[in-house]
Amino acid sequence: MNIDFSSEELAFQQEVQQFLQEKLPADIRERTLKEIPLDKESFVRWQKILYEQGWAATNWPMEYGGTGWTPTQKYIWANECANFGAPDVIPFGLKMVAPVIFTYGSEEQKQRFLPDILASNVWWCQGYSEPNAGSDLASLKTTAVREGDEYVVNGSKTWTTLGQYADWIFCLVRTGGPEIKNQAAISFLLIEMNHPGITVSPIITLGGHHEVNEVHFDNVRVPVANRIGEEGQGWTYAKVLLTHERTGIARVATSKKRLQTLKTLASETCDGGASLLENPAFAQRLAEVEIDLLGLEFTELRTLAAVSTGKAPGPESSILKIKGTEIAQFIDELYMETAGYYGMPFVREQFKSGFDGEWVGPGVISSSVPRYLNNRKSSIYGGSNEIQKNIISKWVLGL
Amino acid sequence: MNIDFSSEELAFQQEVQQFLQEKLPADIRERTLKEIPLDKESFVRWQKILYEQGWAATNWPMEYGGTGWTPTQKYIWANECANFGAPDVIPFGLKMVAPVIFTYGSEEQKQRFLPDILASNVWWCQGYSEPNAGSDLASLKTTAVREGDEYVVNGSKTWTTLGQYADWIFCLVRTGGPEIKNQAAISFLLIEMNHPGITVSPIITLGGHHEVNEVHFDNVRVPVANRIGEEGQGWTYAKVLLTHERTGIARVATSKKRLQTLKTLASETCDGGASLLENPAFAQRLAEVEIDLLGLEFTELRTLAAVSTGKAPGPESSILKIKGTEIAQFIDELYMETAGYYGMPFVREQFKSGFDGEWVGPGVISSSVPRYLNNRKSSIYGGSNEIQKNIISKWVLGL
Amino acid sequence: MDFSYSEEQQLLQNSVSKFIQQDYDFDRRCKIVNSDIGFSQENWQLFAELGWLMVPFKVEDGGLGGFAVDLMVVMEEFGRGLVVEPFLACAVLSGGLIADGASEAQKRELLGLLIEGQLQLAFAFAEPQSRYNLADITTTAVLDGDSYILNGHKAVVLNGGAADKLLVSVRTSGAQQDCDGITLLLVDTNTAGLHRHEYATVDGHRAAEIKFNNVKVPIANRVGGEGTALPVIGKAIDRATLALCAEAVGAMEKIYKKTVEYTKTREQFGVAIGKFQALQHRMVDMFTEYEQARSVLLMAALKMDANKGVAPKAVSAAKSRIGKAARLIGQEAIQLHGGIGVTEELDVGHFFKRLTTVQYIFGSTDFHTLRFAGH
Amino acid sequence: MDFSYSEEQQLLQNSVSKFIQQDYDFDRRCKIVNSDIGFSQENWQLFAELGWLMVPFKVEDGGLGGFAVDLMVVMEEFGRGLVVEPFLACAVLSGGLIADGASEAQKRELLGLLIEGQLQLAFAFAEPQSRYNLADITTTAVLDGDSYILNGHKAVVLNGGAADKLLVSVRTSGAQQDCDGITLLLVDTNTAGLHRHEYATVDGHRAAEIKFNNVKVPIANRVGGEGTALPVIGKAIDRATLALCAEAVGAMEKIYKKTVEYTKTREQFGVAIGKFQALQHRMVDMFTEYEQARSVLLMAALKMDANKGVAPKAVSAAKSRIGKAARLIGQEAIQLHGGIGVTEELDVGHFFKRLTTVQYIFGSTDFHTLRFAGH
Repeated sequence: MNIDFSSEELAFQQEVQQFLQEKLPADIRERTLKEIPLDKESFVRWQKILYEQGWAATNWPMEYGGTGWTPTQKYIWANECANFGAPDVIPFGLKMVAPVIFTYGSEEQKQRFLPDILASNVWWCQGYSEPNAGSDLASLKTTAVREGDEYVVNGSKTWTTLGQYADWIFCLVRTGGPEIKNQAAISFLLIEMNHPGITVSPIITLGGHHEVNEVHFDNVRVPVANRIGEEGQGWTYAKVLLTHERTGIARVATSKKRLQTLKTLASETCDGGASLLENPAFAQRLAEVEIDLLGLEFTELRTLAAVSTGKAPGPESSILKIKGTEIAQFIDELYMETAGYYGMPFVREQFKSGFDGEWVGPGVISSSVPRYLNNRKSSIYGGSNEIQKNIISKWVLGL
Repeated sequence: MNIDFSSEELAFQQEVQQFLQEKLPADIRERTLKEIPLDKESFVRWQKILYEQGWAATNWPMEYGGTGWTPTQKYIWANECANFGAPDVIPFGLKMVAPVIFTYGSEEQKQRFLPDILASNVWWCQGYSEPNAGSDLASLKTTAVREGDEYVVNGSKTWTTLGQYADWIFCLVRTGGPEIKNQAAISFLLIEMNHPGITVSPIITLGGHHEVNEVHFDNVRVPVANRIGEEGQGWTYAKVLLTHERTGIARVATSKKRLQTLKTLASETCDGGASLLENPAFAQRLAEVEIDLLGLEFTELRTLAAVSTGKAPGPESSILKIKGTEIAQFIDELYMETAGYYGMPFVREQFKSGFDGEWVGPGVISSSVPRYLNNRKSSIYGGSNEIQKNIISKWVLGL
Repeated sequence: MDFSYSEEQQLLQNSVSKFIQQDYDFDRRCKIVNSDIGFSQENWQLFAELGWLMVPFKVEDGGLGGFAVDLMVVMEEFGRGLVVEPFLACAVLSGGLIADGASEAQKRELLGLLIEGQLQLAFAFAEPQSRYNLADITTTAVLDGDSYILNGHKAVVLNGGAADKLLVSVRTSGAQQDCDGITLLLVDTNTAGLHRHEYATVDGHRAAEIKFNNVKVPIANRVGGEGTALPVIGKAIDRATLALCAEAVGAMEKIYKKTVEYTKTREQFGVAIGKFQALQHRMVDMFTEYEQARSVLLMAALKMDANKGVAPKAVSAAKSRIGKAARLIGQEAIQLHGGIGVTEELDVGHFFKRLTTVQYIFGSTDFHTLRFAGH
Repeated sequence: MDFSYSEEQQLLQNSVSKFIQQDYDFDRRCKIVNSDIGFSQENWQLFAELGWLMVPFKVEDGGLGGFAVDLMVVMEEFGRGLVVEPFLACAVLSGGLIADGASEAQKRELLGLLIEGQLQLAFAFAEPQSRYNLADITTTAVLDGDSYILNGHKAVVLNGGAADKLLVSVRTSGAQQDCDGITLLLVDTNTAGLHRHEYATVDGHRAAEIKFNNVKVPIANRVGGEGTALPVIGKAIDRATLALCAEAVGAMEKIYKKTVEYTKTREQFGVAIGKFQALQHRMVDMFTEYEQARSVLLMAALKMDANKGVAPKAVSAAKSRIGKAARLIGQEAIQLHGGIGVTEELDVGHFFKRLTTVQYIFGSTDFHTLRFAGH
């Protein structure tokens, strides 16, 4: 048992640092560190830089252009990215649909879709949740009725993150009638967004962000060739993917970086006669979350280590989601505590790129309340924390 | 709306103070303030003093010898008792069986039982819970089969507090067969403890205390005249009593006094360069529980005020049980924090009356861990806090 | 001891409650929030006509009596409706400062107009570096003949954009955090050298950054003595804090009840989610937090009235406890509503926003917990 | 990075685990706890024979290597069995002090005997007034010829009753809380003027109050230099703290699993209580706390080995986090067991007792949280 990096790993760390130093655009870095949402152009620009480096797909096998990194290399990568202020890649193509395609797709589908995902030529979004379905994914109502070589799709998807930019959407749709058992009636379809029957309507969240959308399908005709794998197996594919996705969700590296930023801010914030960082009540809360994050980091490393010895991440990895979101949300609260009155101003203009007016409040702090509000979603989306607890209760504790 | 005492109330407060000053025995006071369990003799001695003063039954109507006090008077009484270190009266006779007797008992039963309860001539205990029944009171199995003018009682009761001292026990027993709906088969019986078919076996709790017992009934013959009210109505009587009892359970006055003691102790406890009371982490926890207790005090006062305008305390008074036990248990933890290493010694001898050896640790502090352990029961007994939440959920929130 | 409302209080409550229910539904509130000035002048006039603007003031100042319990009655209802009209910033906070600190002449000039709804005031006390320390003041006022010359920057001034006049806490002597040397000045917002940058706050209210660049204020505009304003300021802030607490209690009652109702209708896996015991117990916790919060509010209001308006420890107890309750109830309401809870579309999210900001206005929960503890 | 046990660690774990399962069931433990000396001499000999007493020591001191991870392996198993033999107080804490602070001659004299199970040691550091401040020492040692004369009172000395020799932290110079001036002396427990009052602790262990009344200690019995013992003491306490954390993690694994199993069989209202969702989610929280606690333990053990035995911040992180987990898991285990949980009869209550005391030994949760924060 040890936590030392090998000399190869240390060399890799240096390579990563050098790359980020040289290639990460300053404007993207600044917005990321200030926790201001990026626009599409910035995301694409950064992903193309990663593509050129060969580092776009850290979770793909090498045969499709992935990095083939070890868990330790991924750990190093995530930490350095957070430290330098490199944004996370948009996961819908690279991390969500691609694994389904390279695991369950046909040879033709792989060749057709994977290169554009890798090169960030195509923006994907996710069509799982439906209005009123909440965490009960299997109850979905969007139908795909087969007519010859096409499916005719009708229904609505919701909470579609950044769907306003998307070229393609991957969807779970109902291909079987009511006579078929719920989950066996579900198929996995890839649908091009430029179809006239598709409309995207924005959902504005509490922090004032337009991040999520409703996507409506009105007699959208989709070639059968765009179905992944077999009809009626969509739920199986999606579930595998959901477990797969659970590790990144802890966002340990990001939370570590945010805590570090927070400490600097608190040390510069006056609180009575000393700095806020010296306020023992604040220091205690900060220490508690820092320690909990240390624990989470090692919980994630233990999971990764188990995965690297060939085990699939088990349902116990649900705690990564639970603790990861709890910690991130708690850090949001410490930001608000640090901001005091300046957490409240809600000045949308100053988050637009190119804003050159007078900034209200000191930098990253001044949007701490909107960010807190917006981040409440993280314990609701992606299988709410309550659903995660049900999973652990049933599959780990056997209750 | 106001919180001032009237001049009559202020005069009453003085009367109470003077009484406690003059009549509370010093040894009882000392043990109570040190939170060392009293023996039977001390309880009886104190209750007889109260009886002579006419203040034994603060919750009885005046016609039976009760004080007839207003809620404010009871509030004053409870606070002054806690301040002076007067112990709570043992509730089983005065507060638990007596209200059932004077509400539902016959004239003959009232005359037979109430005077001895009032004068503390007879020690009562409670026979509700049964082994393995937990909070599911209605599932009880102790049977009372009618034979002529007697019931023949068989079964076991458990968690019978201070049953080792008792002359009488009041019991819920099953008088109906399995054909009768569960709760309609239950009757309320008074049983003398000196019957040869009764055995009492001690249950030692985690703090090392012998407070609770199991009581076994082996063909115990009980005159039908000892049944309260009608056969099959016992559950109804008990339930009324349970709601009635919920207010005292908050133990606000005791917790206030304990917090005050704790502050003194913490101010005398060295912590680094200053006192523990000046340690901001400790001060913050202390302040939080003190504030929560202020809230509980007013929640109780609001409930009492509603009762005094003729309303029965509703199911929302369940929060008095929940918060009251949570706060008391949290105070136990602050005592442990203050005690440091001295919370751990478990020296039974030094709690016996007449102990004159060398005391380990500083006074009340030195038994803080055993007390914490023992007090965990308070959120389990008397309808566990989970049951209280079910009650609020169903009857207040309508879920 | 008596916990019942007087007949007058009952009438007041009915009157505000009727307004909230009939004239302040969520859609109307949204329109008001998105309007140019961010509140309704018409409503403000109505508040004046119905006598609500008299509530914070003593009878001798033209008010209703100025009892904390009366104020609580109004603010609880305003909380239930998420009212954005600047009752707190203008009438309670700024009005309170004048009632407490101003000369009879100033009172006559200002309070009548305020109570008639003809004068908008704001109190500029916070600065970019001050956090919750009311004495941390770098805005200076230097006497020059019979005027003060003001320079400095006041941050997040509630109602600062709409205000006709500002009350400004300035330093006339002493070092940055000294308790002495703080003076209160009344400044017309159209005075030369005064710059305002108004913006929306996240909870649907408005605030402004206000900068003073050699702003000239006649000495006659001083409210109270020179250098001795801090106690008056502290008292006014405490009173406003209590009012804010009452607003929060009203809002949390609404949101916990809405959550309970929502879970009775919302189905997942074929069952109303209110049937899930894990959620039931969490809603019981919300209910319990609400009841405890309301109890501490009552305690503080009664103490304030009993102590002639001064009850800093009780106010800090209330702010601390209510902040804790607002946090739990707000977060749980959103979590139990699920996705719909984090959208702008539903009113619950807007209650959540206000229940978030109230945790930080006039001192955070931690700040007041430690203040209660005497630290 | 590698999280797997080496073959030796695996063997060690199997060996301790087999002992716990076969020879240390709850009934036997109760008998041992209630015996005269409060632990089993026979078991102690077995620990020696199986080489477990070598675990805390370096190879050059006759040990197995002295790695924190090895220590963790043993202590986690001891936690699962609630072992009361004084491995922690004697081998880890006192042995650690000698290994770190003593001369080669002293080591030769003492460590061999200790590892063979022939010597019981205890470390007397706390005093009635000291709380968790290791430098707060009023017990004095004054040099008189070639002896020190000791006077003072050491509080709650773990294993103090059974110890043949005591290590005592004394003040040879400086004021009460000075970091300098602290010296470590080895004192035979049968020395004249040394008074012991042994008693049980609430968790089934033993401790003693020890008073020194002009106790004469030869200067040769000094461990390390005069006045410079604090760093050595700090290191030994940190190491013992880590071992205690590992014990707690073992105990909390056992108790959370027992609770889950209990709720599968215990019925209320006709259903196994493990089917109630409110309880399920609480048990998930227990599981999560356990996993997080174990992760922090691993982190601290690995850091300690990586940093040659010095990792105060990591140890405080572990103690803080594990204290929090021990509190929640212990309290919930009792609450979910209901009445039976608070009786002496059931093993769960005894795990709870130990999980309570570990929160306070070597510094409370708050103490270590603030120490981690650098306060």
